[in-house]
Amino acid sequence: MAAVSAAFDLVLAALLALTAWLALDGRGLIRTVMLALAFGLLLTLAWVRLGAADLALAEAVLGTGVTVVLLIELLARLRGKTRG
Amino acid sequence: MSGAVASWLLAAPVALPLGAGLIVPLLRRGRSLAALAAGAGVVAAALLLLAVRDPDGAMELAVGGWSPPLGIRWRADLLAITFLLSTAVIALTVALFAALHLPRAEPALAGRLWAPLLFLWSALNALYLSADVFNLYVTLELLTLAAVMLVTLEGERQALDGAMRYLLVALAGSTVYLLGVALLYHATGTLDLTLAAGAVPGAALALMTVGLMAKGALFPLHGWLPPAHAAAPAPGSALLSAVVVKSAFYILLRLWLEAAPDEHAGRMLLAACGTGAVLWGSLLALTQKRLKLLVAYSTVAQLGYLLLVFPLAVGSWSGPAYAGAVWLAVSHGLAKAAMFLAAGTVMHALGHDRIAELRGLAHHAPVTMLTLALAGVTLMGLPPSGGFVAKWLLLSAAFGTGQWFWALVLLAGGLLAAVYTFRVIGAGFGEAALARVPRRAPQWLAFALATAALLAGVVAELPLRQLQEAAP
Amino acid sequence: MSGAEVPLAYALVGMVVLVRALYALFVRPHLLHKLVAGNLAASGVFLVITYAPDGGPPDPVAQALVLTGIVVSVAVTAYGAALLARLNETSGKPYLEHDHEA
Amino acid sequence: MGARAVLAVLAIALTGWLAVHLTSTPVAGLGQQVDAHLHASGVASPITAVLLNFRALDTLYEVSVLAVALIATLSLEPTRQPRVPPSPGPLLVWLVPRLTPVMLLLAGYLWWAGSTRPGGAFQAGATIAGLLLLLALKGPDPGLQGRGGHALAMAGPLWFLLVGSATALAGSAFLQYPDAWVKTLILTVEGVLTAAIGVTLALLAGGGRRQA
Repeated sequence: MAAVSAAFDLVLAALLALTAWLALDGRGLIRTVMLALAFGLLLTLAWVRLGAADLALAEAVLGTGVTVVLLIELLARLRGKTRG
Repeated sequence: MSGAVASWLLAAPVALPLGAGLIVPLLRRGRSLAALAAGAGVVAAALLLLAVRDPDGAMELAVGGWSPPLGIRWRADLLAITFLLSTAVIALTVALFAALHLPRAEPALAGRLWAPLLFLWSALNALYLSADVFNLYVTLELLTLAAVMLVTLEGERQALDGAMRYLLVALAGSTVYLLGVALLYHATGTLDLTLAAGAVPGAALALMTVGLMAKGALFPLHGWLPPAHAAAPAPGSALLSAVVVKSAFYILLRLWLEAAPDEHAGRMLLAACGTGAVLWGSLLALTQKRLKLLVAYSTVAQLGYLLLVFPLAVGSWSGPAYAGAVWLAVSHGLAKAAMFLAAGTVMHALGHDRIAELRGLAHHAPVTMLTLALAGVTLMGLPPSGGFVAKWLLLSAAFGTGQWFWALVLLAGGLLAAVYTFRVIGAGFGEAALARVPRRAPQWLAFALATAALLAGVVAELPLRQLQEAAP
Repeated sequence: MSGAEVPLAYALVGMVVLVRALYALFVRPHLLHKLVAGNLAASGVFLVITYAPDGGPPDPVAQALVLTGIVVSVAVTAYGAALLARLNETSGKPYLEHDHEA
Repeated sequence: MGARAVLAVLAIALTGWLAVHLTSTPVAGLGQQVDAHLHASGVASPITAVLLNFRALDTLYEVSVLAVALIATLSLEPTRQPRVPPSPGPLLVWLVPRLTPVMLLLAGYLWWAGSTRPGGAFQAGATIAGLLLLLALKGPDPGLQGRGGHALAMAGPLWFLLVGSATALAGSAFLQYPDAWVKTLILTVEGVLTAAIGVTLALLAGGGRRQA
């Protein structure tokens, strides 16, 4: 069981690095925002795995939730649309 | 000294401007009065802190009643009081200038300056008092946001661009600083500077230093400063150039001389950066076509001198180098605030700040020209200015410790400062009409700051002796 | 595998994310990329702060520091986004101007 | 490609160097200190104890950072004509009134839970912000863009600051809650912070732009 658990953590850690890596390769704005969202969700999971429930909660609603809403709003504004 | 008095005196410089900053945006009128009242309170608290200072030990306060390592400690030693008081003098004068100058010169900004100015002031004071590296991170973030907001106030493309550049560099800087904090915490189990003293790992020190250099526009991470400082409205530029960038130097001083007193390897590197700043900043100041950019590049250069303290103060805090660097920071703050306020008057009077077209200023706005000249005397380091006394101390430290090459940097910087100052002064003579005749009262405020910078050399003896005696 | 390797793996990934993000912050021209980079860089540091050498959950002080950091990071990102939008509306492009010394 | 390879090697070296530093001198953190003083903190959750009591100064400044971010954001916005929000879809019209009490309850729970288990003002505030944004989408706009909303946003740090200053005036240290009041004061500070953070985040996340 411990080995499975550790393997899960290693995969999760690798995925964190991978999403961050791809998010920042500068290939497209929507892609970056979506990968930032994925990174945030993975990070939330990482905090759960590390036993930091407060951080998982905060990352989910603030670090990921609010931030991604801000970024999507920004994308819309950069495209010249002001969303209602 | 009762604990209650310590608690008030230390809390007032942080709480008064913070509270005023939160209330001011909600007020429809009386914003400047509220800000000035809070500012007067801070000045009073800073003066009282100096008056009741115990020469044998710093006044301390465990914030929230929790001592470190669990809690955060504030301490008002002479270094902190010196920065608190000089910031208070500069900020209150700048605020008065803004109250008199802006409603006429830039009415659209007049009401919007106060909130960032007050937050900035509160963050600076908290930064001077705090002995906790993570708390310093939070105060730096507040400071940065308020400073960036000051840069944006004019709202045109250059201002927004300069502000964005500033925000991004500061963001990178604080992230690197925070990584240093993380390593420090893992290596020492504390965030308190004094408790960690002597045990700060080299990597943590290096990371925190690099982060602070970015925030403080220390060469070679200075590129964001001139566009940002030149784009802000005059009172904003004055505060940014005179005190905000020096806050990073203040923390560096604490880190290197207090928390890592035995770390020698990096000190030469810091001073080498300082040398680069003095030479490169001065040369670029020489080539600028706009007055505000010239003054901003001069800040890059002047910050460089401060870094020379690190090799010069090796082995003895109580030597002349430390006192000299602190006094240079104070004198430069006064002179630079005066210069930027004067530049604001120039912008108002001429509608531009192109150095080649300053003709007529000496005749129609003599106080402002005199302000620029007097402030220039401090930048050059001529007697009797505070800059002279400070550089003298740094020079004597250079010769006293056998490091004469740093003396060359001091001398070269002074010569270059003389050239760029005379360029400005010379351009102001000759007959020409001004677009607008500037008001007198704000000009006298800038003049008062420049005079104070000059007098800082005359009255330096007592504070300099006490600074050396009270060296941490 | 003992307990300490797992937190270490996360801390190492935090550093990788930080280095990658700081690099992107400097080289990506689009300001939205820069903002996201700044945000991810901070997240990378958070993973380092919470490193617990004993393999247990992060100590409460470290967690509190990260919570504070998350809120600060959101505040800076929010303001950065607003500033970027204004800059884009004023200058017509979401990039920094490159020659300032002129 | 050469430059990128050099950079990659540098980055790997940097990461390795930092990792060595991180692991070479592991020292226990402040967990034991927190446990030892938890009983006097007024709350049972160690993280809330650190945030609202042991290191309350950080948190006061942190909520001030949020407030400044809001003030700075609003100061960037040019004054605009009020816009009519698009008519909400039927899903929103059906969902929002039903979701409102649930989200309010959730926020209330998070606020209350913060003293004993994971949760607290920031998570609760973000929930309130989500609710406010949903309400704005469905319309009519909750109308936070006026001075009332701004006052509510500033009220969080102001109340926190007021409590901290009152303790100083009463003769204790700045932000040192009196023992008898500690739990009540922390709960009220968290309560006001929850509302203020909710409004601030909602205004930052687009609400500020939906303004007159």
